[in-house]
Amino acid sequence: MAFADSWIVVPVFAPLTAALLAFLVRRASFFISLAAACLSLLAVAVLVNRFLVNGPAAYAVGGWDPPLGICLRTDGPALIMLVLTAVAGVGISLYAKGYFTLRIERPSRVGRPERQERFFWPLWMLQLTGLNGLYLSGDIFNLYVTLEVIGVSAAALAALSGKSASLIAALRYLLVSLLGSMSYLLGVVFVYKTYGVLDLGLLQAAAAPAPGVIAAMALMSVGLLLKTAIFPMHFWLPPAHANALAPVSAILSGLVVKGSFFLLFRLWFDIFSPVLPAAAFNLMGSLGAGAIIWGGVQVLRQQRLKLLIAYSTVSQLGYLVIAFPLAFAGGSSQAWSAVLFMASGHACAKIAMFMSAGTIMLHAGHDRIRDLAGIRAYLPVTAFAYAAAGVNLIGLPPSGGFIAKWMLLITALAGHQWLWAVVLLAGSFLATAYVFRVVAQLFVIPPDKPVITRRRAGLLEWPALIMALLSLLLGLMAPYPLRLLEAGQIVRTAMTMGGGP
Amino acid sequence: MTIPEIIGLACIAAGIPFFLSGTIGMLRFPDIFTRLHALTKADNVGLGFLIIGLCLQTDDWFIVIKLVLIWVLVLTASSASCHLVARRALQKGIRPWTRE
Amino acid sequence: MSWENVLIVAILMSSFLPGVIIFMLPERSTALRTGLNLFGAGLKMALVIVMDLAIYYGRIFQMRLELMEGVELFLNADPLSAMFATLSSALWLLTTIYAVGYLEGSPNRSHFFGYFSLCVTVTIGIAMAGNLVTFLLFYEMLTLTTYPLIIHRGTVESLRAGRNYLVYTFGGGGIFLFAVIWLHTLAGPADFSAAGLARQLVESEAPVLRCIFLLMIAGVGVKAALVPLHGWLPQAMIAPAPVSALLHAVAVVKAGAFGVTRIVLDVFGVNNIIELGLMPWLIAIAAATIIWGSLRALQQDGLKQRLAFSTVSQISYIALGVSLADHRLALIGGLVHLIHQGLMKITLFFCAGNLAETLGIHRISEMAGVGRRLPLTMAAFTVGAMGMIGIPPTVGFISKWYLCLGGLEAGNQWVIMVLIVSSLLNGAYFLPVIITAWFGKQQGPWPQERKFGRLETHWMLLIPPLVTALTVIAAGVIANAQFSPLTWVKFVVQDYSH
Amino acid sequence: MTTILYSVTGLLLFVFGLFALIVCPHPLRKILGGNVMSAGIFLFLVAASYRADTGEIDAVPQAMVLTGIVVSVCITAVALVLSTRLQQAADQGARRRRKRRREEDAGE
Amino acid sequence: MKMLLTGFDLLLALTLLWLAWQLLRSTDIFKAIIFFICFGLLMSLAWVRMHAPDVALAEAAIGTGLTGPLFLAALRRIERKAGKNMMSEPAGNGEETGSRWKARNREMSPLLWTVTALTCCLAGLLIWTVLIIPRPLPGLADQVAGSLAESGVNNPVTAVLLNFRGYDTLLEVMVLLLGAITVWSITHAPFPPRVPDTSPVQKAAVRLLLPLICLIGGYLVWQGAYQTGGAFQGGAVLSAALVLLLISDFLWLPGMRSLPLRLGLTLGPLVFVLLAGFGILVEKTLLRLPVEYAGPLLLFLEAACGLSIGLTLAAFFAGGRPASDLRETPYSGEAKGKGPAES
Repeated sequence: MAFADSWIVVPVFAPLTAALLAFLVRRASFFISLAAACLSLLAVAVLVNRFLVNGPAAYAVGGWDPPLGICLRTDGPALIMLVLTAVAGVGISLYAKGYFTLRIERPSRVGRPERQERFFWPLWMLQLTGLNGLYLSGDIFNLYVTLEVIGVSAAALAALSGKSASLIAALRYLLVSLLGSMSYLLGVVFVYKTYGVLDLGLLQAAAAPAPGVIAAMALMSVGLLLKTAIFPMHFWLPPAHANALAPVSAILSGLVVKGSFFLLFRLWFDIFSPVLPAAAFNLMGSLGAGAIIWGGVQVLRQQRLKLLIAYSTVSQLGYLVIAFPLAFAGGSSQAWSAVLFMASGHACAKIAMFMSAGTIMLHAGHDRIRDLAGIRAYLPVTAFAYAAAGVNLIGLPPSGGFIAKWMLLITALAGHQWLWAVVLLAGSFLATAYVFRVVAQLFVIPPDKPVITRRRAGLLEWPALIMALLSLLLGLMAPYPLRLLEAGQIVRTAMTMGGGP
Repeated sequence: MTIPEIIGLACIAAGIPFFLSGTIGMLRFPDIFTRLHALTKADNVGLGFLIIGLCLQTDDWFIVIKLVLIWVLVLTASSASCHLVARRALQKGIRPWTRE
Repeated sequence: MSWENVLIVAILMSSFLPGVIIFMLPERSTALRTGLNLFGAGLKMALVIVMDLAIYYGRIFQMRLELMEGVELFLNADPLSAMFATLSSALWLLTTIYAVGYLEGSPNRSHFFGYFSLCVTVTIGIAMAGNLVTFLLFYEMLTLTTYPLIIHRGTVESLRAGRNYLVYTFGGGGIFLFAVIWLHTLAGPADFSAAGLARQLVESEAPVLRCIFLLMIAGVGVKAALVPLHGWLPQAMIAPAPVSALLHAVAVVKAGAFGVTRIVLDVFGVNNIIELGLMPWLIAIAAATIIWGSLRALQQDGLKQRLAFSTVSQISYIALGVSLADHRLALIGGLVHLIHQGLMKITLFFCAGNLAETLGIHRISEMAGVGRRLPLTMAAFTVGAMGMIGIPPTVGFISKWYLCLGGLEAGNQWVIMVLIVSSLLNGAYFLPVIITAWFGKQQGPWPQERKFGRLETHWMLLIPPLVTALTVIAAGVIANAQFSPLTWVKFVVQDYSH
Repeated sequence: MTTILYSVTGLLLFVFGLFALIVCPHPLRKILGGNVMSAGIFLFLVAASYRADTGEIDAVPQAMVLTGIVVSVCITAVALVLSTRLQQAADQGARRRRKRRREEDAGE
Repeated sequence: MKMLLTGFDLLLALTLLWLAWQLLRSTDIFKAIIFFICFGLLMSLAWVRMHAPDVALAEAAIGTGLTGPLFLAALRRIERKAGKNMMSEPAGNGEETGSRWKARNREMSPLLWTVTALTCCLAGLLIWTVLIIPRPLPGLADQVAGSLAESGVNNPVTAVLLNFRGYDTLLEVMVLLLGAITVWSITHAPFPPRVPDTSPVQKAAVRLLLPLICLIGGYLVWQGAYQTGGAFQGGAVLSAALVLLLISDFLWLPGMRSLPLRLGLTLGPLVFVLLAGFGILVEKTLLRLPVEYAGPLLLFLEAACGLSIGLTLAAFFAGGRPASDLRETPYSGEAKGKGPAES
């Protein structure tokens, strides 16, 4: 194993060590975390071009080959999610620094912002470790442990704000994620009982229809759906995301939800796709449709900005799940790119939206949508970031969301699945309604409102704008990530067994 | 079945009635103090017999030392906790049962 | 990257970059902002004229950007797109001058002019779109850039008008997207070409194609203000005058009409549509819109509302011309009306803006005797109105003349009846305005009179309408000259005559 | 025989814990249910790999169970501290509200 | 003999299920916790029956030895604040979540019926699936036995835990540290303001037992390499010693400085990460230990992990961060010495 092979380990170990050091050395915690985020971004870049050169790689940790040891794998989809997490990681870290410095200058309760910042950095770094670990890992039980790391740190981050509403939401979130991991673990036990093997590659090779597998897949899917808050099991998401601190809700909505969804998608399409009946895919599709419609309607009823964005997450997650029946009917490579494109586009847009919502909260002191008129006067960059992110959510042309919706609609119409196509369209109409409802308030400056001179909020506004423009940029240079996926697609079929050293 | 093993089995058998009496005492006695009394006394003696029986059955000295250590620890732990429970009961104002 | 590619990108960038820079400018730097605007407009005008000459002599201008494996962003300057591009860049130059004068002293101007230039970039993009996907991309971006302009005033009515505008345009956009993707799955990625769809596809999938065509017309019809979908146009009159001038003469409505032309001529191909039996549908819709627009215009007392409804009916002349595309003369009439209607309508809106800005007049009943107070503006208004009615020396007469010839050639009495009735209706709702303006007696003082020294109004508000009024007459008189709109349209129609 | 017996017991424990987690309102009892659930799953896991005939033990499930026990103790601890803090915050809220109401009465 | 064992299994299984059912039905939370502790002890008995001594020790030490006191401490803290009744309805800020915490009476509302029906059919389905699964495939036992020699330890469970699946254990130790950080981030350690007079017997017992418990903990950690034992079980026993300290209210405990505590907490993961780095430097693969030094290295790792696990579990019992944690904040001067006021 050449030394250069070890780059695959850096995305997990850099944030891990940063978490330890940030917990120990309190004053330098921001710089340690930023360094770790940039280092993992660099590592992911190295991994991407190594992937383009010689295809998916496998790395047996501790030198033991998969049936016994655990091996880390990089293939197309995993790399896209890693790039997304790394980029979002740097963005959120910068925003969080600006957010906390402003909060500490004007604390609402003495001593609380210091506590929040003190514990934000180690928890955020552990969250990154969990996410990168999940995308890289190739072992089912190891995925369970990473899910736990993500779940507990997400609940801890949600409880950081200290209000009693966020504590209730965090406790409910923790119990729901406990329930989800338990049912996932029971699924792992069923898989181990029927196949006797834990490694994903070996499972994919041995995937033969057996009664145990159906039970395992059902349990795992229910667990992961619970953690991804898909329609019927989404009750815990809005309070948790709305009452958390702004950088925390950006992390929860943008990255945490995507982690468990990615695992769900990998199980359904990469490992157990030959085993699953068509009815299961249509069931998932109906869940997604329910999420889009119900979430969209709920969003229109919200009066608070952060609750609105949280409910829009519930609705947008429906898009990710509705792609299951489409992929099953049409070619699955098209669905891979559509879903992951939608996921990364949505993640950037949602992070930008929550960041701008946080900035607005800090400046206006409240987030009631009705009295947000004329924010553009003194927060022009934030208002524009929110609008650009909204464009991506609706799926208007320049954005990544448009490309993803285009691919979904193409597979739907090619496969003559009218129902899903109509739901997709209805979803984008609902999205238009709730995005422009807020944009109209932000952009219109009532004649009598005085134009206040610009306030100094550098670190708060620019990360939001960068993330929003990223989601738009995804639309323009779509071929590059797609080629990454195609490369993964072709080479995976030729991947050797176990991929040992 | 060698001689020590037979004697060991006999000792274990001898320990069982003590455990039984401890449990019956715990169920039948009227108040907390008498129950504590029954439990700590009977179980410790029963445990002693049990430990002796087990020691006889093994030939590895290290295990014998560990068994005796277990017995000493259980003795200290149960007596200390019995005292603490009784003390807390008195603080909470539970008066011992008197036959009137 | 030959100089042709550079030219196309330069045309787009010449208004995009100033727009982005203007966003960054603080409010007080008006001189820099106006300079940037005018420089951008002038540069774009020059580049477009250079492109027209090159196209006239047969050069090809193309630019491709690969979006996905089956889909690419394709900019292609064929004669039809050059025509629309020239019209929009010329009128944008004039409207910028007018807007600078109109918005003097009002707040949030860098925000306004930023979106103003973005809007024209998108219109040029629509003009030069080479395939259906690019057209769709720019079509939906047009809504994004025009929405802030409509709600610029910030009043409650402008918010309601904006919401209404969004409902209509995003509804249409969604349907158009659905139809485009459906066609994409059937016919695969196809650029605009005169031949249109493959013959065997039309036979095999006739019912589906009919459905797709109707959906597409509905999607594009929202912006082209065809009858059932025109509700947003009158309400969007709340926006400031330069916005309604640009939107209703050049950008939004023309994009819709241009979309109808592209779909009929380049996507489906004229023969396929006739074979599918969809022509009568298109004619019926166009005729209904013409009549309905004129009737509604009669009832309006607000000057800008009346002009809006007259736009609704005038745009359908283009749709009428295109629906008779198998007869060369009718097609020429339809396409040339695309330019003529732009010139006439923008003159009328400039004059309406002048009346509102200098005298605070919004209703026709208040216009009695305004001719004496604003002689030059009312002269331009009269020339525009004459053009609308179709009186000989103006361009309006030429396009109606060719439309009638086309109708006769097609032997379709319906079309001729519609043209005659609509001309009469045009006269019915324009002439009273002119009469009250010139011969009516002024009752009481003007609502908010503003003095501008010796000229009747601010010079920047006066020059654009006069220039456009002169072009209305000039293009009418020297219609057969080397570079008049009519000859250019004949050059365009050569590709489609077979 | 023992494998089936313990597997069935494990699954029943899982279902009991699930029922408790969903139904009981008190957070402490929910966390108890969670622990019972995890105990059930681990019982089922080790029962799955128990070789009655050969008697040799398969170490991997046992390592998994060890990791599982440690993780579930960590989640239990976090959940307990969270519910304690929740109760404390609720009391502070109630006390503040009572004080404000007392000030209003004093104010009139 | 076989009949006796199956009889014992049946009895054990039934008692486990009965205890779990009591756990649900009992009205008083305290009784439920006591049932849970008995349930844990019987579970460790079941593990012994399944030839899994490591797991039995872990279940006894962590599963009941520590979780029981955690629940009892949490119950005391909740009841001390909310008066004697069950969790009083927190006068939440009007949100609908507040009312759901109220203890609903036990009558079987229709919702309850549906939930019970669903769980019963779920149980039926699962058991039916288990019954029809054919002969289970052989697990990874032979691979483990095959490469046990190079793993440096001869207890297969520790070999799997620390060497073959070392990455799992690293993440798991991180989860423990994450738990500790979360507990610290939520609130201050709620030491009771006035020190209750602990009885002399307790002080004497603690002073006597403490060194012995530490010795046994160390022995367990050391023994892990050969027979049952290891970092987790040893760490749990160590935490028992610390919990005894916390209970008997030694005056110097609330004033503990936070830096040594933090160092202790992060010791285990730090050593693990260093070992991983060492693996990359020497053997060019993460976490790969040179075969000849594997034994001592693993022992050193186990000792470090044992210590930090002990401290983490004690931090769980303490239920919050030490008072001095945020005191060294440089730039919020007025935050000095405010203690739990803000929490």
